[in-house]
Amino acid sequence: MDLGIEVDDSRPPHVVVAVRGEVDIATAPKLREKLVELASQGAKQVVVDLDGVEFLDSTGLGVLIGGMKRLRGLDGDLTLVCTQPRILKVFEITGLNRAFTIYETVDAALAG
Amino acid sequence: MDLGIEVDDSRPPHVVVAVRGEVDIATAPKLREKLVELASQGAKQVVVDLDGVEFLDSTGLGVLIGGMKRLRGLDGDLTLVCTQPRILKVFEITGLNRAFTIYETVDAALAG
Amino acid sequence: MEGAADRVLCLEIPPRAEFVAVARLVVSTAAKSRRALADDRVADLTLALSEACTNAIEAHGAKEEADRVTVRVDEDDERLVVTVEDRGPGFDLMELPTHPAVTDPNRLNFERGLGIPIIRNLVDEVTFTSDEGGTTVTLVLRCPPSIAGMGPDELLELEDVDLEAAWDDEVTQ
Amino acid sequence: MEGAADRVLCLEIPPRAEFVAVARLVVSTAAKSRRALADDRVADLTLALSEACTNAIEAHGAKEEADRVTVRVDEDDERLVVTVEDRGPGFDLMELPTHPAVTDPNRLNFERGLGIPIIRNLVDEVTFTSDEGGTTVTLVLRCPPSIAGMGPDELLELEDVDLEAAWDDEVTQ
Ligand SMILES: Nc1ncnc2c1ncn2[C@@H]1O[C@H](COP(=O)(O)OP(=O)(O)O)[C@@H](O)[C@H]1O
Ligand SMILES: Nc1ncnc2c1ncn2[C@@H]1O[C@H](COP(=O)(O)OP(=O)(O)O)[C@@H](O)[C@H]1O
Repeated sequence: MDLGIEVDDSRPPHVVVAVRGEVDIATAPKLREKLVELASQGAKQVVVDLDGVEFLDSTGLGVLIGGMKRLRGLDGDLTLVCTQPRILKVFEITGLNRAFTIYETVDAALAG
Repeated sequence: MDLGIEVDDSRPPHVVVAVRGEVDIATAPKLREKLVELASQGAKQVVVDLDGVEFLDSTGLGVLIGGMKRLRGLDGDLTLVCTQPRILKVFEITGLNRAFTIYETVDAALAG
Repeated sequence: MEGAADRVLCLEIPPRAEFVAVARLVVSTAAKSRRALADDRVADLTLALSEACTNAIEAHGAKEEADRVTVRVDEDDERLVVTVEDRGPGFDLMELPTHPAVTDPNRLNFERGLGIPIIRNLVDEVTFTSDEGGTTVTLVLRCPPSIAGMGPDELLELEDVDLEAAWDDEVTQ
Repeated sequence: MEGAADRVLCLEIPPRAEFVAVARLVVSTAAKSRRALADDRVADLTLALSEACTNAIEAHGAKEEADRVTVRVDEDDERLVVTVEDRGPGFDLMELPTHPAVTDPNRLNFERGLGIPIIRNLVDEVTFTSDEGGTTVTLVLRCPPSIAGMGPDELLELEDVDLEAAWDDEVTQ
């Protein structure tokens, strides 16, 4: 049950964080640490790619909300890439699909 | 916990059966059925590629023994491809590494 | 759960984060094996269970309590019932803070409080029973009876591995 | 298991093939979370457990019994102890058929009888207790005490998600 996190900072000002695996109470701290690290290194536009995520619950949502809040406070933003119906559903039932900008591809997120 | 089975019969007289996932009491029947089907279709030299297997227990060993026995009875053989120490250990502690021919690559199995 | 329900399965885990994934696998395997459920409904139940387990484990952390959290799956003809029981400090559902709407920018100051709304949305019924001795959350999924005509014995027989017989019967040359 | 052993975890499953994988995940997660064990030893224990569970489930099939199979994990300072208990017909370890050596071509006529030798090879101790009421298999792994200084509470606290605090403390610009 390990969470895979890959960071691609080759396309500034964006940093793409691709997440793989299950995001829950056991693994969300790892994602949070990565977002904290990126924000403290000065990253502004962070794109979190959730298409490799098999499971996401409210703990994961909390980490994403925290990341978005922090980056917006630094004049940046955190946007998402997600096409999986199961994961999109978690955003929809919490209404968070209206708080986050959710793209269908990484390219769209980089362009948007 | 699904067992992935891919059959490649493009290199006669060999048929390569690539197995992915966990082979246990729940999934071994699926592998057995595939080997039964291949034998009844006339396959003689069956190479079972275990390098995608994450777990194998005595039920899986039983299916492989059964397959080898049957194919040898038809003047064929069942050989294995396996390099993973965890899976090789199961053959070693049962002594079955001496009953099976185990190759390091599919190419070696096709040549051998 | 009252009435003629049968125990499918029981899991007692330490209140530790890494066991939530275990509970998910246990419950989703039980649901799939016992009921003819669409994958989506199994996923809904699994997410609701994950939220309930997470809360149970967090409750133990707050109370510094090393007791077990118990997850049970029961069923009857109409329902699959998942129960999560903890020995945490309990809470009052009526006293939970209400958060700003998600469209309100202030909502982003709250990263918590999403679990129970998610649970309510995903299962057909949810009951919280809580006092200082702990909390029991009961998740109910209404669904057709157990997989038709297949009791545990019959299913097992189908999957039983009689290798000799299989080879001898099925392969004829 | 006698002595001052602590229950880590308990799982009761129906005697169905698909639950063996569940039992493996439960036991390997428990072993990793409680003891400082090399990956290889966790894998050894998991394989031994899988063999014992498979036998337990097959035993129920033979007896057409819908009772639960129970998997428990206990620990003390020196040992991790995994117990698999079934309500099958029982068996006599002394009466098991002996198979030809694996190098003997006749060995290939036997596809079974590999589970118990595998168990014996992988764990430090194994005990079988069996009568007509069922069988209990006890697997013992000798290993260093629980992860040093980390009780369940302390571990949980490390992993507890206090999102607000984390962001406010750690990010300074
Ligand atoms: N099992 C429980 N034991 C004690 N308190 C609980 C339990 N479940 C929920 N709560 C309380 O209800 C609050 C809201 O829960 P929830 O909606 O799941 O959001 P979150 O867990 O993210 O705060 C929790 O913060 C906690 O105070
Ligand atoms: N829990 C059990 N209940 C009843 N019989 C058992 C049990 N475990 C093992 N046995 C008996 O011992 C035999 C040998 O077991 P094992 O070495 O695991 O090989 P296999 O299960 O492949 O036959 C089984 O075939 C069965 O007859």
